Formats: sequence, structure tokens, C-alpha cells
Amino acid sequence: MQRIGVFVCWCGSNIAGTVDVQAVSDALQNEPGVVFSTNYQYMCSQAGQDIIKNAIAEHKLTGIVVCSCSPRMHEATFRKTAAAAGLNPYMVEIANIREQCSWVHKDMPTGTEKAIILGKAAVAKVNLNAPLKPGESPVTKRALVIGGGIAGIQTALDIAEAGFPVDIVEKKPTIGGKMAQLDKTFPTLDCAACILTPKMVDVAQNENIRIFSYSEVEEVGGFVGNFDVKIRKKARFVNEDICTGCGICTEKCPQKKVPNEFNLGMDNRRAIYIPFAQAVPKVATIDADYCTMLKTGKCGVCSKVCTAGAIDYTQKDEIIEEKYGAIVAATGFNPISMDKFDEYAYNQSKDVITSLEFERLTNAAGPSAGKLVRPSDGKHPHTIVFVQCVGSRCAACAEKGKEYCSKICCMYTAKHAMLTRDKYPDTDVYVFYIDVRTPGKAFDEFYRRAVEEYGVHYIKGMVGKVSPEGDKLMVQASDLLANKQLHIEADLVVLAAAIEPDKSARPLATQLTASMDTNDFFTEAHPKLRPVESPTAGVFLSGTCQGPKDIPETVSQASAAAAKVIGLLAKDKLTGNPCVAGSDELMCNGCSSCERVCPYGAITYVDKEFRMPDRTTRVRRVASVNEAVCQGCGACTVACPSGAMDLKGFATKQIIAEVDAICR
Amino acid sequence: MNNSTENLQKEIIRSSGVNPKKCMRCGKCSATCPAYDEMEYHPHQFVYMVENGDIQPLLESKSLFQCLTCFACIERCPRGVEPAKLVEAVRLAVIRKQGANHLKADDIPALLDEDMPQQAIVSALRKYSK
Amino acid sequence: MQINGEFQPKIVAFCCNWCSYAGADLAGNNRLAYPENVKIIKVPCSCRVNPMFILRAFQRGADGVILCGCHPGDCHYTSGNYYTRRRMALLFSMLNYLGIEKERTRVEWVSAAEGAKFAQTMNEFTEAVAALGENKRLEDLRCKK
Amino acid sequence: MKVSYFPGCTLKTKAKQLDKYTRKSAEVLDITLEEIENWQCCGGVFTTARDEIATKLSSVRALSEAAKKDQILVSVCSACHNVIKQTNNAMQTDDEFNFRVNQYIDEEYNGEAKVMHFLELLRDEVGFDKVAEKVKKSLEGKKVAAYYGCLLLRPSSVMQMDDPENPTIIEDLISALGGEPVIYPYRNECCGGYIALENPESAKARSNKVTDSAAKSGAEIIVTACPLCKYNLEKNGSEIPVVYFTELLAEALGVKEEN
Repeated sequence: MQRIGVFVCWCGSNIAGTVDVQAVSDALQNEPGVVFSTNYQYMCSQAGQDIIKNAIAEHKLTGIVVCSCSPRMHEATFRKTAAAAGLNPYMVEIANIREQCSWVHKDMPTGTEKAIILGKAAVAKVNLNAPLKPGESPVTKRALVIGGGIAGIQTALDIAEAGFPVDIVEKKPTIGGKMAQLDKTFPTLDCAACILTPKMVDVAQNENIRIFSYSEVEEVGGFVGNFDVKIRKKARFVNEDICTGCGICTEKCPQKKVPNEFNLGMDNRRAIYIPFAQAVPKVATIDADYCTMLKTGKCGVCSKVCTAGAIDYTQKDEIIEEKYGAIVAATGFNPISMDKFDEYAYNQSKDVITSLEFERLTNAAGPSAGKLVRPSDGKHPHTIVFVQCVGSRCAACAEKGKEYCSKICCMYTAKHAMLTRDKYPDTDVYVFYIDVRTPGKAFDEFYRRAVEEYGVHYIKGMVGKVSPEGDKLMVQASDLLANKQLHIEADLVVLAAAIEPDKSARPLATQLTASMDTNDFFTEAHPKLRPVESPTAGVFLSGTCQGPKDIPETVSQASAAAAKVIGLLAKDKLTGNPCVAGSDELMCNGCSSCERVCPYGAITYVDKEFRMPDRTTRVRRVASVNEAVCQGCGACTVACPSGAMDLKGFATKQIIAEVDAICR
Repeated sequence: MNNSTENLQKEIIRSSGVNPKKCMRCGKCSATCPAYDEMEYHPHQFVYMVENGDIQPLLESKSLFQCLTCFACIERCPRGVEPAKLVEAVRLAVIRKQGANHLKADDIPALLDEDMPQQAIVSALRKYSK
Repeated sequence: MQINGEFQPKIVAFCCNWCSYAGADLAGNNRLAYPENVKIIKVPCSCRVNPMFILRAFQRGADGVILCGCHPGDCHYTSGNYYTRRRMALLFSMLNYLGIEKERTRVEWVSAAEGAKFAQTMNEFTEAVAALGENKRLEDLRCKK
Repeated sequence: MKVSYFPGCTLKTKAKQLDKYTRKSAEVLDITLEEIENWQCCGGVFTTARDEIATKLSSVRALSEAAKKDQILVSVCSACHNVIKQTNNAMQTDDEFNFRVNQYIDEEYNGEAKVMHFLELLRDEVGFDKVAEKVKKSLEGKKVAAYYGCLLLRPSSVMQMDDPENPTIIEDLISALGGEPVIYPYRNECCGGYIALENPESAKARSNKVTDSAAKSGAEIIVTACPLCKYNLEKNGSEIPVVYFTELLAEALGVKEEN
């Protein structure tokens, strides 16, 4: 018989608010095997852990039940606590009375009743627990960074700097991400290219970094320390190793009418292209959707002009398989579509643009060579209206936009407004805002400068409608402080579109078995204390894939994620999972059912000598589990017709005991 | 807020189905309102004043009868507040009282011209009278 | 079980550790309410659920049993949920034959990102089971108090 | 195709053309319009207050009638369509309202009917391509401005006809008839509506914005589905003729009587 201690956590009011913790510990006191039961405000705190340690010593406990938050949160903590007190860590079971009880049930009686039942199930299980000893697994000392924007770049550089090899997978033909499209960066106004492109070159030159551009993650298997990843290197129809990036092909290609995504479709590129001058890798890519040669078999101009002979129309997608110890998601963001906000006439006038388009318009390498002109007629705009919070901070019931604040818009709009007034003092600039949110070092000072020194008109209110009339945009807006409705005749309207995670993030999260929130941002293992780790071991988060953030914040988080990766890769071995399958050889009849269902090939058969009751010996074929290979899924336990196969930590008896406890 | 104002506020919130607390004070309703210049209290003020129980001035305001029920504020509000429904609920609180019809049937003939469609008359009666 | 004259079904939910248990946690993190009738048992993979566990649950008075696992193709163990799907298809049709309505049993794929789906599934399932009333078919009278 | 038809009071009096040309066009397009028996005025505007019951009962009766016949309920007047569709939505989504309404009517009704504007019927059931096939007299070269006003599109969560800010349904019809649709920004702004009765100045200001905007965009003719919109635009001195879209439709289909 076990001697079980029950420890009920209040989690402040998180649990105690909906669950009568005293009643739970009292009720569990009377369960079979329980010799000690108590409750405490924060079981995971040092004081709480001391209670557990002292109780183990004092009551000679052989098993522990902690009724607390999800085992995904603190199971490891309490196992360590038990181990420190000399108890086998696998004698600890958690009853999840927070995520699966107090947080989802509203009133005290139901919450308490359910918590007691969950506690009883855990006690019933622990009664049948046995001490386990984990095996060890090696760590592949290589990291994968998915996404080659500033977040992925910084993470990769930091990991490489520590001496570990890193691969960057970027779906576009070049790394650089959104930052490469920006003109200047707030609040210091350094040019984005000037600070980003040297880092891109560092990446290209770092011996520890490989770049898989124009590539996507196809499949992820394995687990922390031992991920098996398949990467699809999409055919770019140009041999990367030979292409010198001279760009002649991109000038000679006769297909000139391809919308240039780097300039957000505001100008055209050729069917063979290098996204921008400082691209890394600087090699051309053929856009198969537009290439005449690939579509009709007639053309071949690029091949003719390429002196290096790098063009290869027969190139196929390539699958690269690689092992990684850690994976970093750095998939970034995009501005949302403005389709549902056509009161601002984005789809009705070329002169209504998003802020990212404004960046390209003011960028010296952009479609207008840095001259701020109207996309419709190339004329200089004299009145510009900026609209903030377009699609941000929308209630779910409004059925459009995002509920969150996109965080970066206030600052970049202040930047746009200021730069416009600086370069074109004859321009009237209006900014319509709901709130100006500028928390950050030197941020508010920046915004005040835009108002006080540059004379930007900040108006508290919102634009209700933009009406394109002739070559003007009639802006109807409210000025809440003056209690007036304004009608402004504008030449250009700039919408601060909300940002959302890149569409590739959700399928990636599925492959990584990483969690996401309802907005498709990756969730962190702990919102405060583990902000750069995903709850899935070995998967880390970098940049805006975790939530809206500006460049300084992105870079900090990228370095933090790198630090976590380095910490993992620095280990030679990881402690494995001891919850593996095992066969009772006396019951096994050697039928091979388990072998056939095992996805890892962990089960083999051995001929073994058994002593029979009549003292003779007989050789029988029995299953044998390779514990280093077994991942503990349990498929074999169900396939086994004789009930010989069982799973440690999730034994048939244990689960049945839980079922019984719940149905009691 | 005294008791009767509080009850009136509750009644307006209940019958309109609007939760003024959802408002984030962006003013888009007033930015989009075609009748803005005819109103002394504008859509965003309706929301704010109902939320604060400052309802008496609204009851006396001509703004109640200037709203065109064009649903533009409802359509464009990013928070789904639906200010026009509040305006309607306040207006009903006024005209449902005995003798408080804003438009009386007897007044109508004087307002008509021969082309005026029936639709205008029934709509106005619905909006201005019980 | 009757509480205040209202039938409260007992529901056992087996959740795989990687997707569905995390999905249930996410429902909690987002405070998405579902009925307290649902009690979760964590298993490493949905394929760990032996038909025997389900029979045992009904025998001991459960009114509904639901299995949640990773989406097909996303199993942490590559193929475990496919086993589950095939095993349960057989088991559930047999149970249906025995008079345990198919609405009392269910397999649902819930990923770690689908907190809302988890809560919604549990709400629907509980409602469906509650509508059927108490399950008496397999109940072992010796287990009755 | 047989559908239930709710003409509305204005179509029987001041807006007879709207009704007449709807019927004529429907005939050409093999749509049988079965007029709801003993229909009553929809009230012209949907009172958004949830406790307003009596004024919505006529719409509920029409809806219930159509549901019984398992027919789509079609109206062509913007106002009728708006009131009926919003009432139906309230019957589906507002339990309290539904319960109270059902206290007043004989047979229980829970929003089963499908409500469509004639435009939607043409787009979704007939198909504009089929309409185009029946065109006898193309509107070729005619610059037509569609005037939606408020009631066809808003609130979009209920009306679900088209994008409330950048609609295309009437423009697509115009194109199908061979005309050249003119896009102008005020096509979904209010004409002033019933304010014409009490504050004609306000209605004038609203209407002029619309007609000026259409005129600036080069429109030769404005089409609308709403008698009150037509009245306001015309009364307040539109330089461009305003007609019902059904009139243009009938003209293109070759069934318009020459006056």
C-alpha cells in the first residue's frame, strides 16, 4: 500500500476563487492510501515545495498528488521537488484543477465537486504508480530557424556565434523580411537597409549558417533534441551555386508585366527577378506563374543572356532531410487585407494606400525612387491624411479586423508624418487617432516632436468615409475634441492597417505540434516567464509570430530565443521519457501484433527459455521493447491480444483506476 | 444618478440591445453620420451619455428626430456598438409617453406634396409617433 | 446522476497528451467554459485507449465517452490516431448494436491550438448525451451504491 | 421558378412602375411572382428596438405565408426588403422577440423563410449571365450610376447582399444589360429618407451630395430600387434622370412599353 500525500494549490485566487480548496483537501484525506492532505496558496513557490518535501520526510510518503495547474505547466517542478526529497519523480501525479476546472467552471459547488473527483482519480492512479528511471537521448547540435526576417536573422546569428550550425528556411527568394521593405526606422530614423543589410551579409558569410531560400518546411518529426525535418527547396530554375547575381537576365526578360511583390504591386518586375539589390542570396529566381518558357516552352531569353549558364528550366523541387536539436519559429507578419474596410476606398482609389505601401513610396529603392508621389498620377500630394487603427482594436462582434492593438502603427505613423513634413514642408499632414500609444524608449518624445516641431495635425477622432472625387479624396472625419465633423480634401490617404501573423504560421504550428491563440499567434510556454519558448519542448519563438512587436523588441526576443536554443544545444544528452512500453513475457504468446503497429520499430522478438511448471524448459518467442527507441504512444498495448504489453506510467490498471474513480 | 434615471438607462440599454461599454471612443460613428450637422448631440455622445446615465438632455434633444436610421454608424463601428439603436431607444422613450408623438397624423397633410411616396409617410410615422 | 431534479451525465474524456490535452488547457487559458460533467483522463496518445477502458466506463456508470486526439496526419507518434479511428469505428458500431447509442461515443480531433473547438465539442457532446438520458445498458449493478 | 412576392404599399400607388416592370421582367425570366395574399404595409422602417412587436407583425405574417408555401419571399422595394429581412433575422436570433411575436400569430414561425431582394434573385437564382442572354435591347454605351442608398446593404451582417462599402450587385446587372456602370463614392450614402417630410433641407443636402457625386462621375442615368430614394433625388433637383432599376431591366429585355 502506498503512503500518499495530497497537496492542493490555491494558485492565489485562480483555483481558490472557484474551488473550495479546503473541501478538496479534506475530501481527499479519506481516499485509500492517502496519509496526508493539505492545501497552500502557491504550491509551486519555494514555501509550497518545502511543504511537499517536509511531508515526504515526515509522513514517509511514497506517492504524491498535486492538485494544481496543468501538468504541462508544473509537472516538472513537482517531480524535481519529489526527487530532491528522495522520492522517485514518477511517483508524482498532477490533478489539473486549474485549466480543466477552475478556469472553465463558474461556480464554487460545481468546481469543488469536479476538483475532488479529479483528485480522486489522481490518487487512484498514484496508488498503482511504480518508480521509473528515464533513459537518455543525444542532442543533435544543429538548429533550424524558420523565417528569414530580422527575427530569424538575429536568432541565427546569435546561435551561430555560439558555435552551433544553424539553417534558415525562408519561403521567399531572399532573406530580409519586412524590414528590408522599410525606409527609416523609429525612433532614431536610421535607414532600415543600412542596419539590416550588413546583418544579411553576416548571415551569408557565417560558416555556421546555411540559408535555404525559396524553401518551406515540409514535414517535422521527432522530438526535442532529435527533430527530423524535411525541407522543400522549391525549384527556382536557376542554379544557385553558379548564378553570380549579375542581374542581366532580370533586365532582358521580355515578360515585364509581373506585379512586383517587394513593392507591394506598385510597379512591375520581370518573370525572372532578384527581389532587391541587396538580396541574400543574390541569385535570380524564375516565377513559374509568369515565365513564358516554362508555360509555353518558347522564349529562353534568360538562358541565352546568362554567361554563367545558371538557368535550368528542368529544375525540380528538392527535398532536403536534416536532423535538428531545436527549431525556432520566426514566421513574421503581414498587414491585413483592406477588403472589409472599403469605407476608406482602398479598392476604389489608387491614392488610398497602406502604411507599408507608403514605406515603399518613400524608399529611395522604391517604385518612385523615394519621391513621395500619388500612385495614380505621379503628382506630389499636398494634403495627406493618415488613419490609425484600421482593423486593429475591432470587437469580435464587428466581424472584421482584429481584436488586438497592432502596437507598431502609432510610432510608424508618427515617423511617416514627421518625415513627410521634414522633406516636404509644403504638405499638410493630418493624423486621425483614437489613442496615441507610445510606450518605449524615446517613443513619446518622438511623437511629440512630430506634433510640436514638425507641425503634424493630430486629431482625436476617426475617419468615417473616404470619397474619391475627381483627383481628390474627400475625407469625412470626426474631431472629437472640437465636437465637429470635418471634411478634408486630401491628395493621399494612408491607412495604418492592422498586422496579422503570416498565413504559413498555422500549418507550421500543426507540424510542430505547437499551440496558437485564436489570432494565430504562437502561444508561449508561459506568457511572462517563458516568453520565447513554445509549450512544445524544443520549439522556440522569435519575433512577430508570437505577437505584434517593433524592431527593437523583435531583435531582443530573437536573441532571447537564441539563448534558449544555445542552452539546449550545449547539452550532450537529454533525459528521455521513462514512460515506455514493456511486455510481460509470461503472458506474451509471440503473435507479432504489437510489432506490426509500432511506428518506431521498437519491438523485436527474441527466443527465450522458460521453465515450465513441470520443471522442464521450453523456448518461446516473446516480444522485447527497445526502450531507447520506444516513444511511449501505447499503440502496442491495445493491439496485444493477451494483455501482456503495458505502458509504464500509463498502465492499463492505472487508467482503469482513473475511470473507476471518475465514474464512482 | 437617481433611481428613475437609472431605470431609464437600464430600459434604454435593454430595449436597444446595445452595450455602450463596448465603445472605445474612436468617434467613427460621428465621422460617418450624414445627419451630423443637424444634430446637437452626435452619435458618439449618445453612446457616452447613455453610458453615464446623462439621459435627460438627450430626451429633450432635437437630435432624436434627425437620425436617418441609415445604419452607417452601425455598419462602420469597429466595436459593434450600434449607436443608431441607442438613438432609437431614447427616441422611443420619449414618444411612447401619452401625447408625446413628435409627428401627429393631423400635421401630415400640410407636409405632403403630390409626389411624396407613402413610404415616407409611414416611415416618418413609425419613427416619430407611437 | 440527478442534481436538483436535472439529469447530469457523467462524461469521460480521453485526451492525448500532445494535442487535445493541450487544447483543453488552451480552453482553460482562454476561459472558454464547458460543462463540469466532462472529466479528462490524460493518455500519451489516443491509440493508448483500450476499448476495455470505454467498456469499463460504461459499466461503471458513465453516460458518454469521448476520445480526443491529434488531427489525422498530425499525430505526435505519426500514426496513432489512425489506429484509434479504426478501432473506435468498430467498437462504437458494436456498442450501438448493444444499445449504447452512437451519440454516447465520439472521436474528435482537437489540436493544441483549438481551445475553442475543445470547449465547443464538449458543450455539444454533453448536450447530446444529456438529451439521451441515463445510460443503463452496460451498467454493472454491483457498482451501484 | 415560383416565388412569393411582397410588393409593398408604395408600389401600388406612387411607385407603380417599379412594380410593373418587376412583373414584366420576371415574366421574361420565367419567374412567377405569387403575390402574398392580404399582405399589409411593412412599416417602411425597421424599428431596431427589441421590444417593438406590433409594428413587425405584418412582416412576420408575410414571412410565415412564404414559409408555408416553401417559397422564397421576394420584394423589390429596398425598404420592404430591409424591414422583412431584419424582422426575419430577429425571429431567428432574438429568442425573447421570437417568443413575444409568436404570442400574436396563429401558427408558430421561427424565421424559416428565405428572404431575397429581386436583385439577389436575379444574381443568385436566375444568374446575371442568364439575364444577359435574354437582353433584346442592350443598354450599350449608357453610363448608369447605381444608387444603393442605405437599406439594401445595411446592416450588412443581416442583409448580406453585398460588400456594404464597395457593392457590385447593381453594377453587375448593369453590365449584364450591356450598360456601363459608373462607380461614384456616394452610392451607398443616405438620401435623407423620411426626413424629407419634416426637414426637407436636410434631405436636400443629403440628396444633392449623391446626385452631384454621380454627375461628376459622368453618369447619364441613376438607377435605384427605392421609391423614397427616387423621390428625394428627383425632388431635390437631380440633373440626371432617376429611374427604377427594373425599368432599365425591362427596357433591356424589350418589354418596356413606350409611352
